[in-house]
Amino acid sequence: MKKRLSRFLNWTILLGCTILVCLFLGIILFDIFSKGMSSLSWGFISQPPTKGMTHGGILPAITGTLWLTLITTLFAVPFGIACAIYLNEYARPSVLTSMIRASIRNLAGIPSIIYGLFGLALFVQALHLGTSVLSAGLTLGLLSLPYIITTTEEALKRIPDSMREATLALGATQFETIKDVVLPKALPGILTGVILTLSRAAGETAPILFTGVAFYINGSTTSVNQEFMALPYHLYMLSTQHQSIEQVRPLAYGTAVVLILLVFVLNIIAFYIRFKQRTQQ
Amino acid sequence: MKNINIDFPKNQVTSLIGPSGCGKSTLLRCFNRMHDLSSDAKIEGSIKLDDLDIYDKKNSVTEIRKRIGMVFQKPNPLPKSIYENMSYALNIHQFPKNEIQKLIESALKESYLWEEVKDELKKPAVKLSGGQQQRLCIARTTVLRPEVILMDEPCSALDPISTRKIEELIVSLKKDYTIVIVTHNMQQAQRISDKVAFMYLGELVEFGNCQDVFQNPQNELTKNYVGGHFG
Amino acid sequence: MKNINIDFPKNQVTSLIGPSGCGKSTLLRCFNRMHDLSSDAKIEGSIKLDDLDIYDKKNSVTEIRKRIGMVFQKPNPLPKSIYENMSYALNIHQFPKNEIQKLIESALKESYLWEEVKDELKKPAVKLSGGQQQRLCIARTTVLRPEVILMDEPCSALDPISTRKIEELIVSLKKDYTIVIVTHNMQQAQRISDKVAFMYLGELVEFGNCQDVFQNPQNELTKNYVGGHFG
Amino acid sequence: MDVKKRETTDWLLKQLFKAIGLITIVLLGGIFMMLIYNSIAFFAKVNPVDFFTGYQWDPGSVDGNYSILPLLASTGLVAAGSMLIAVPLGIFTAAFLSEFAPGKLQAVLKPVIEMLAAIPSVAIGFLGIVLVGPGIAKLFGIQNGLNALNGSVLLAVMALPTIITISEDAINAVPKTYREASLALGADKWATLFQVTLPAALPGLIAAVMLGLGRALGETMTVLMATGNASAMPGGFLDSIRTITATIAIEMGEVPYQTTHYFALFAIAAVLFLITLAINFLGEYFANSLRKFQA
Amino acid sequence: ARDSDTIKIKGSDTEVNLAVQLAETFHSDNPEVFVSISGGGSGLGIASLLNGTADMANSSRSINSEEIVLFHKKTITIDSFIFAQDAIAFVVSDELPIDSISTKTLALVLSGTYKNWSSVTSKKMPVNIYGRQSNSGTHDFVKKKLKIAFSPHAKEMNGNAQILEAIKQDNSGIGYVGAGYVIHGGSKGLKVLTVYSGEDIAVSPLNSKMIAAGKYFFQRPLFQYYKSNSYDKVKPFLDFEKGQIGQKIIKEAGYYPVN
Ligand SMILES: Nc1ncnc2c1ncn2[C@@H]1O[C@H](COP(=O)(O)OP(=O)(O)OP(=O)(O)O)[C@@H](O)[C@H]1O
Ligand SMILES: Nc1ncnc2c1ncn2[C@@H]1O[C@H](COP(=O)(O)OP(=O)(O)OP(=O)(O)O)[C@@H](O)[C@H]1O
Ligand SMILES: [Mg+2]
Ligand SMILES: [Mg+2]
Ligand SMILES: O=P([O-])([O-])[O-]
Repeated sequence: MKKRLSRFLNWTILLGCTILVCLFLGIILFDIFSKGMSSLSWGFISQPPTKGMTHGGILPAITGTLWLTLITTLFAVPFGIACAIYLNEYARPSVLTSMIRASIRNLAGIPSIIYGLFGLALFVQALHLGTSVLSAGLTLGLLSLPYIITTTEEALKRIPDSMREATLALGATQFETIKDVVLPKALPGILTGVILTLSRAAGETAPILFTGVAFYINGSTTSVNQEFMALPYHLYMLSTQHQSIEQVRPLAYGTAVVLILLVFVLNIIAFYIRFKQRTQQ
Repeated sequence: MKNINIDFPKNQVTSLIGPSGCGKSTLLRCFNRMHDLSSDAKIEGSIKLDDLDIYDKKNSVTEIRKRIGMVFQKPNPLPKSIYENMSYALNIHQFPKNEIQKLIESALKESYLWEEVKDELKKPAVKLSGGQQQRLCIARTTVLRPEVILMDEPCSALDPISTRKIEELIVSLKKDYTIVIVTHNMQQAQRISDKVAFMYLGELVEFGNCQDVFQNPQNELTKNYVGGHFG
Repeated sequence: MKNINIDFPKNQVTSLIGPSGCGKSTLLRCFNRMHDLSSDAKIEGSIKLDDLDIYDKKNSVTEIRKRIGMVFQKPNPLPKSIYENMSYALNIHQFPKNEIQKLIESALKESYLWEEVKDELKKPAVKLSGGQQQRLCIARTTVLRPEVILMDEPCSALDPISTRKIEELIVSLKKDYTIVIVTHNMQQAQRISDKVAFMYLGELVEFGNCQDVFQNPQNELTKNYVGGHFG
Repeated sequence: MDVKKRETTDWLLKQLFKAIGLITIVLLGGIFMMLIYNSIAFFAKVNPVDFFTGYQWDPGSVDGNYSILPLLASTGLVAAGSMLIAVPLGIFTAAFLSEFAPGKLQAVLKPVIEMLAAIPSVAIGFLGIVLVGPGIAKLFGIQNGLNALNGSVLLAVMALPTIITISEDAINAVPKTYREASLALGADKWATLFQVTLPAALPGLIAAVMLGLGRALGETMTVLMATGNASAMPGGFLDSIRTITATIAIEMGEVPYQTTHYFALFAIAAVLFLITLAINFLGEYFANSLRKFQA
Repeated sequence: ARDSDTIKIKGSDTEVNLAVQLAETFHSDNPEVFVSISGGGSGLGIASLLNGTADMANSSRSINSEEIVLFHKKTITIDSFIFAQDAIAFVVSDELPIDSISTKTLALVLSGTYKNWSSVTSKKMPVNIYGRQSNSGTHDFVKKKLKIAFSPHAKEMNGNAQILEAIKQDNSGIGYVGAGYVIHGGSKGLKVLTVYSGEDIAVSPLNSKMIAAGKYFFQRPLFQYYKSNSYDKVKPFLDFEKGQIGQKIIKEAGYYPVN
């Protein structure tokens, strides 16, 4: 009897915890979508804000976030992949290699606000890039680097050595082997990691606070040394700094919906690529 | 590995046999410097192709690998089409574009694969059967006209019919190439090879004509092994 | 698995032998419903302990497992101290606290382990040697006073000396328990068992007294197997 | 001839890849140096003893009170609170996922957890303002829900995916033989889970908690938006608090560069950096000891 | 828009929403000139000017001596422009039985000396202070005007509007915001305190006449600082602010024109 009771309790605790975790996601999505869908319209995503940002849409914030993500990609992806290639294809176990790996692990654990400080000190001040979408994109690029390296290396590890031997034995150099065999074969895995990383970067706020995000700009960002608006910062601003918080609350919800949808779409693309790859093998 | 001294005679098939883990694959991979990739291996002694020292830093490893082809235990076609599998090395080594088509055709014919694939050269190579894949891997090697072909248990992943085909292929190739093959299959070694080398614990125990080694082994270990008592 | 009908006689050792993959482990694990864990296995027929149907849903699986102990191929002490390994099951089955110490001591003595470990009961069990670990696993099972002990190749991971000790232990245990043991080692089966069951491809081929099965097998398959011709 | 060229290219690219690999060390070193350099500038002006023992962070005051203690206490409080919520939830969910959930349910639950991980921190902070904070205020009958408890709840949600994923890996890594041993002794699956599997997975679970904790300590936007940012020494979960990250986010925007206050922000960032570094190393250490014990 | 066509304005949170409205209308009149605006606080604006990351700094306080030294060191000369006036409003919940407050009492409340409203009113409730970050111009201004240090228990909100939101819910809270926020935040649930200093009558920050006469204790100019050598770039915008349309926007936003 006592045993049955404790068994029942155990079961409820475990199941309860799991349900609670799912409930968190449910509540978050329900609250944001139920209150935000109504402000979503074509105009909302295709127009700039008007009347002191109490009306109109969030176009500059969307284009700003896209700019930012593009710069992050252009910077972090080649460097990240190159570093992963070095670690997986060239590096022998050595003090240096283990130092690189330790660095990567620690970089991944550094709070994002510290990347913001570093971006401020390096890109804005030292390199005189000013507060701009370039500075902010590079800062996010640094932040993304360790994640891209780790996921890429994992994708490379899954390529069997027999693939590499095939071309090497034909007299291809190691770089030719990487370029012609390893990378194409690892591409879906690399892509999944890159997209997931970018979806995180697109949602980051702290690192762009001091490196170039603006409260408001006329029109959309069109060059890399301009400041920019970004979806996450826009949401932050609308919910804490705008002078009529109450009035713009629907806009804040709408912005949250757009931000979450953007991130989810990226995630779903990544899941799809991963799923495709698994079913093919 | 130590104390290994073998001369692989031209245009003959030499089999390397020995119990698992005795270093056959390791030795074979020394011949085309496949170990450059992985390890912190210590290299002593020399391996020579004609008069070229394979481990001389001055000599290009890609050039050596072009002259010494290798076929692996598991067929490992590239994840590309059949045609691209064949043309890959030719492009890398910058063979004239207009000859490529012809070279591929003759190599595939040599491997008795042409008839089976000529209509579907664009098909991904992984769609082929295991035996076909292995013959493709051999053709991919011979298309470069190497001097030596190394084979590491090329039939161990294949069914008996495919194995038979590959064996015939090996015998027919030996007029043009020097072949070194690792095998666990004593019958196979007897069927195809001219010379046999028996290895044990990283050392060369016996080397001689196929007949001699099997019918009349000099060494006690060899006798036990070919007689099937261990391994 | 099909067509299996065996009566395991009380206080005797029965060996299950047969080539790898024939289903010995599978059968053994049926006896204490270890398959409940993993699979979508289909169960037909019945297994009875005395008159209790093991696969009857009414009967508690934990109770059955308490009455039918099991020892595995690789010693698998829990990652706890020696003492905790012994007391774990006693606590679970709510043996009176004041008896636990005594039970553990007598079970360890029974397994000839007491002398070796009595001063270091707090030591992690994984620090013991392989043979000691396996004897600990047996003691851990006998401490519950089960009726049957199942053993799946209990010596295959051990050195000859430890094996010898375990064999002696098994023989000495049979006066109190019914023992079913899977083994690949014919000599071992002959040394320790009263009855032998030979399985092949999931079926029971022959079952009889140890002497009979080894000296005078009825079935052709059994003859080949015990004669060492395959497996 | 051409071979030479190909091999030179190969060699050059190898050096290039290696150089890029070295960048990661340079990057970590650079971040470290930046923090240290600016912190030294700070400690040249402010006595380190005051920094670590004072009880007030009030850079605006005439003599400038720079004490990290209230910020540290706030950071610790909110992170500890989040772990109190997230650790049991996360570990039990992981246990359910790996030990009891049928394959199909797992296929549903895993994406749920990944989705939870994907939600941007501002969105969570936003919900802290509009949903969780007011809810807490109502529940406890207080005037304003922007306090440590609010932050802890939100941070728990953010740390959960990390804790669940890594705990699940740790539980899966426990050898099956342990479970068999326990089951064969007549233990039911609950006793096996709580007395054998989870204890055996402990190093991995600790690593999971460490990484979750690192996440909670380093999170900025959520705490900035949802905890009220009062710089007094916190007295409990219903007090408003101000973490190190929030302080940097608020004040870095407002300080003139190269002033004491500016350097002070780098000094607290350096402390945060060292804490997260230590936690990463601890997590790594426990993860490694798990690997060792598997071998 | 290229960088050279964009006027970068940074600084005061008090002014940021006003600046957004000005920029919006300005841009529709002068489509070839773009304006980019960031808040963050007065200090950030001035620092950005120093670092060359802004063309113009909004500031709700005058530049301090420390900053003047920094500009001097970098040999940057700057000019200032006062484009509007602000009156800092002290706000409480409308459930609190208090309508006006003296500067003396205010100093005691904000410095944390009075921990309970019972010292001031009939209600017995703890005082909850909602203020701004330590380096905001508004924070700085109030502190200097009252000659106090703020209570460390004061919550530091991320912007003026968040202070109002909090006080609407908290019937024992008190906070301070720029005048523009009071009319825009809506007065539901809120009360703006009138303030008297010394023997005078209590003055409301919403009383434009008294402000014009300079009678409100917490009224202050809103500055815009710019580098002298970028005057040509910012001139069109400054002219626009000075002009009729600009002053109208400023008035509508709840601030006061410069006399
Ligand atoms: N002389 C040696 N010294 C050190 N290690 C050796 C030596 N010879 C072989 N080895 C090691 O032994 C292992 C087995 O070698 P190898 O793969 O060459 O064996 P094999 O004969 O090909 O076995 P199989 O028939 O199973 O393929 C390798 O890991 C290799 O590093
Ligand atoms: N009758 C059967 N029907 C279906 N599958 C079976 C049957 N018998 C055995 N198997 C499968 O065959 C595999 C090998 O079985 P088992 O482990 O019992 O063999 P074994 O005799 O113990 O081998 P070993 O001696 O190597 O331990 C198992 O995966 C089991 O699922
Ligand atoms: Mg081999
Ligand atoms: Mg078995
Ligand atoms: O935002 P401020 O006007 O207070 O600096």
